[in-house]
Amino acid sequence: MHFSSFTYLVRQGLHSLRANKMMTFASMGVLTVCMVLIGVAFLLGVNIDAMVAYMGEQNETVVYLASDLSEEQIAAADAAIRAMPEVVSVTYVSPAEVLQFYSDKLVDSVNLMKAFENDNPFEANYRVVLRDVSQMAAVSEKLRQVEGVTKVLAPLELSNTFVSIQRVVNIACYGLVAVLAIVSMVVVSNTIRITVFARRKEIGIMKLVGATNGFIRFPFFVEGVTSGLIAAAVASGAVCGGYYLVTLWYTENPTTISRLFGGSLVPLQSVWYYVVLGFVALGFVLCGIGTATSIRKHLDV
Amino acid sequence: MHFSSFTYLVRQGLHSLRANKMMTFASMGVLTVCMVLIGVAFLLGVNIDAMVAYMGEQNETVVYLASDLSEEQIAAADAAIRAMPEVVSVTYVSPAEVLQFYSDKLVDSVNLMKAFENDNPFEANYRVVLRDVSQMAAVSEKLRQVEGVTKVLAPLELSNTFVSIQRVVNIACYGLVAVLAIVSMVVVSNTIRITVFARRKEIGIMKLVGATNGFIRFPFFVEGVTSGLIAAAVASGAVCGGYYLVTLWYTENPTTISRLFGGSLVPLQSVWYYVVLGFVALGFVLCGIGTATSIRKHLDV
Amino acid sequence: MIDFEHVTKVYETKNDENVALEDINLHIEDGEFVFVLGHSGAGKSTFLKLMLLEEKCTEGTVTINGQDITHLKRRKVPYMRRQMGMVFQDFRLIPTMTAYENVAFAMRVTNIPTKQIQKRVPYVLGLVGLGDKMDRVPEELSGGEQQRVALARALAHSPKLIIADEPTGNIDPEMSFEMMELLSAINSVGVTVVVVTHAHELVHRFNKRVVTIDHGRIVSDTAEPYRETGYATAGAE
Amino acid sequence: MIDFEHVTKVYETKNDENVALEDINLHIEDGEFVFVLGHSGAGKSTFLKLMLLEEKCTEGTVTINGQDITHLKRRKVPYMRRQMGMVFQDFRLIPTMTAYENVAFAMRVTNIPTKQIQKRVPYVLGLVGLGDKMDRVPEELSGGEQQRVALARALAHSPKLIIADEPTGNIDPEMSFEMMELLSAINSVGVTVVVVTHAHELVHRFNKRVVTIDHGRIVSDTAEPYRETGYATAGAE
Ligand SMILES: Nc1ncnc2c1ncn2[C@@H]1O[C@H](COP(=O)(O)OP(=O)(O)OP(=O)(O)O)[C@@H](O)[C@H]1O
Ligand SMILES: Nc1ncnc2c1ncn2[C@@H]1O[C@H](COP(=O)(O)OP(=O)(O)OP(=O)(O)O)[C@@H](O)[C@H]1O
Ligand SMILES: [Mg+2]
Ligand SMILES: [Mg+2]
Repeated sequence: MHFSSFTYLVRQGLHSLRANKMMTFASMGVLTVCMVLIGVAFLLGVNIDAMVAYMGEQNETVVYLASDLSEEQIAAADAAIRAMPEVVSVTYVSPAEVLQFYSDKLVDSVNLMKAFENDNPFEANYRVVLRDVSQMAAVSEKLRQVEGVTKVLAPLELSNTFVSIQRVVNIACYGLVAVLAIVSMVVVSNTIRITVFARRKEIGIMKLVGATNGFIRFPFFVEGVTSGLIAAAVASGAVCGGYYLVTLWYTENPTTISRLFGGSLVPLQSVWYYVVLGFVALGFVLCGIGTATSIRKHLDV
Repeated sequence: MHFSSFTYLVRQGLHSLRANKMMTFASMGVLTVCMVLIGVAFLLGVNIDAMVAYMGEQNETVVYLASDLSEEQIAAADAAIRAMPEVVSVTYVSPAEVLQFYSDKLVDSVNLMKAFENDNPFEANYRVVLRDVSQMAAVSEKLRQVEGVTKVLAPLELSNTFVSIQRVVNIACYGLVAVLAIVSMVVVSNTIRITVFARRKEIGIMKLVGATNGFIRFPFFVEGVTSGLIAAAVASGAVCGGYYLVTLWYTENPTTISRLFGGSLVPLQSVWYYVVLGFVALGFVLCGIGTATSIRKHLDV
Repeated sequence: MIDFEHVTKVYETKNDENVALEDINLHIEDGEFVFVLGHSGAGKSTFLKLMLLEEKCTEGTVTINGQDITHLKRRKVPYMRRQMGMVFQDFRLIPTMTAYENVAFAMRVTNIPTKQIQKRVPYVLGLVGLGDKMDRVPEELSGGEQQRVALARALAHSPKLIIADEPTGNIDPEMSFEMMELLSAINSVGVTVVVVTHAHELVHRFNKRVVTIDHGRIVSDTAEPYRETGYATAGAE
Repeated sequence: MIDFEHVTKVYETKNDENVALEDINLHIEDGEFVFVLGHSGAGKSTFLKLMLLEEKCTEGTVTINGQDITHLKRRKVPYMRRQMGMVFQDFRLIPTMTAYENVAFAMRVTNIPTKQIQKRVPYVLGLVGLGDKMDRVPEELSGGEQQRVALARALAHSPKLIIADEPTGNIDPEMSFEMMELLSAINSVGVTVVVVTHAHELVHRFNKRVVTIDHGRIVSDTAEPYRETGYATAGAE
């Protein structure tokens, strides 16, 4: 292709964007709305994911040490546990603290404190928090191997449930994004098909005047890509702007539940590029390629 | 309008449905996809709602009776509690059972059973399950008024959290349905606008030949309604059929989580009419009125 | 009765203003047959479009049957149009309708009973020689055939006024003559006919009133039978 | 050099089959000027459409410049079309492009350098008398003006073969004559010209070869200068 042809065809595409204002506007609207929907679903997914992950961080495995260890042995066990890379934090709980905990719990029924005042039957233990709940089974096995450890109480059932909840949430959220993306493709490609259909006469004329398929397709492609990118820009603005306001509001209006999940949303800074890049890619692929392919069947003249 | 005109216009509408096959098909596709999306969101909402409600049914308020009551007094209190309309079930738990419960719980640490063998310090209590968690505060007040009751332990904080989770889930699900409905409106009305735009010349010709606006609009309306209803039929079939398969699969493949939520989905029988009616209404309103209104601006000839 | 009083039509385009008609004064009696001649771009079609209210005049008033159509209420426009039959220069057939349906549509609009439509449509299509092509959509007809469908549509509902914009531009001379005779016959039963044409030999033959427009102005008007003017025969020989 | 050998074209419509051309045999030499006459619906446009491959013939072969275009590979079709310039009966201007852009488009297609296009487009539009209306979209032009833009587009890229389907149907006789002279002048420098027309007085004047089609068959062909045949003058006089 000559360079002058290239610039001509690009200008041609931009020109017909303006010339078919109404159609451009309507199909761009459809695309923008679809993108916003996908964006919202994505941000929802990211946040639910983060919340679930936050809850996962609240896991606690209880490790009991034998009561007859020497100070060195305790220090060694302590060090060994703390050295594990999967472990986020380790808290030592003394027998007195355990007793206190249970007596607080049963304060309405019995006075445990008094019952065991002199003879505390509880054992000291370590509360170990794991980075990743799904590793709980493996890590508790490792903990059991540490010298001096007598018993490891890992909430394995809970962790299993949690892991499968996480999987479900993940599938649901990103599945939703995928479904919405597919829906958008259907909707946008149908919209494009209509707009191209409405211009089939124009395409036929071009063919009869001796234009090759590529010559006709290219301006349509430029037109499609441009409107796709405009839609991406508008949708990015709307989604990111809206999300920013939501994060602000969320942090400033804490509720019982929101506190339960860490109190703040995933900040805009760490997600905006996914959103923008996704939209640009979507706009490019859907509109550009969609337009270029849907004119194909009108090119048989 | 004459009757012959009426039938003519209806036939006219159906005719142009066929004559503009490609456009009809594309815009019907867009509508169908939007409807399916809304339907899926709705069914998701209904089920999450049901699951949350199921979890709400697991609530438990503990009511303690004074230990010095006569048998008649106990029977009276028992009857009073059971008579409350908000209460679903009442379970009597004897002091021995309470001791058993705690000693099971602490079996690894201390032998409570042995410690309190002869002198059980726990009190008997009633475990009351409420129909509606959100009434917990009111009901526990009522329970406190019952003669012989010394203490009511209602998990009020939990119930509050639960109620707000329920509200959030409700808002999220039906909000999603509403958002999708609005999105569909934008998308479908834009699609319709394009199809009408592509036929503006036809509309102009009709006007120049002396047709009144109503005369032109009516066949478009018929066309819109018909394609709306076809889309509704297709979407209803897809959503209800798909949902039926999902419910079957769900019941036949129980998982830890699904068991947590009652093990089965809301049956198709109790939701299909919402889906079908919703779709029909949507198809009618969106397509019929959408078409009729979007031709307006082309009628100024 | 058609009355143009000081009618001016200015088209506004992106770059310039374009005076298509300037200070037109014309009176056409009921039952007259008027040829409108003029160069390409002289303003003939604009002149016809003003009668149909397809375009609104910038200045002046157009009166048809005593009704000032320049100030007509919007919802009365369709009823005004039904009294006319227009053959458009570019035919303007509805592409999704067959020839039959196109003609029938113009009759439906005026609430003519179905029975009558079913009889009349084949009749008028027969008149223009398309009795055997009624079920074709415009795309499947030749240029001249499309033009004749447009003519049939204009006649179908028996309007009081027929306006034809170059109705024989795509038709061979023989058939053009037949079509013009058809219009003449319709005129002879009292219908007013206004025809824009470039077929000067037809104008010669039919000895009717000729209005010549040039650069948006009426430069000649023969209420008397057709006389040869300098312009009208310039290219005809 | 154009060759039609036993060419038949049958249109299939929903209800019936329609033989538009039947066993056409015709040879046109390079540099010839041929008028094609015939009744409305005779098959003239179909005849031209076969040369442009807008329609494919049902039987027979069409050869242009020694190339059998009926069996041309799909991707070679555009290059074949570029050697021609076609004026369509219904103009076929691109509605979103101005007159200038419409003409320029046909040149762009053939990879003519921008500089040359910028010079040539105003020139050809000037030739058809539209030098001052280049920036109007078709909708803002009169019927005859649109037709002249279509003519300008056909000339612009200096094709070897010009095919014109009633190129003066919407133009006044004076200007029609000018346009035909333009085509004649182009022909005189070696370009083959095939013109379908109903303007018999033009055919009279221009003393060229005349092919007459009737009901899909060639009923007369004068390789010699134009002679009056029974049909050709039937409606003209
Ligand atoms: N696409 C089509 N489908 C079916 N029939 C067609 C089609 N195009 C043309 N015809 C028919 O073929 C015949 C020849 O048509 P064609 O357009 O070649 O006529 P023409 O000689 O150009 O006539 P005119 O002078 O009216 O333009 C006509 O009877 C017409 O009805
Ligand atoms: N919509 C429009 N916008 C701008 N200018 C227009 C418009 N329509 C027509 N014109 C211009 O107005 C003038 C008169 O146009 P009109 O269509 O009335 O000519 P005409 O006499 O019918 O010509 P023809 O014989 O070529 O059809 C022309 O110069 C034309 O370019
Ligand atoms: Mg005109
Ligand atoms: Mg033709």
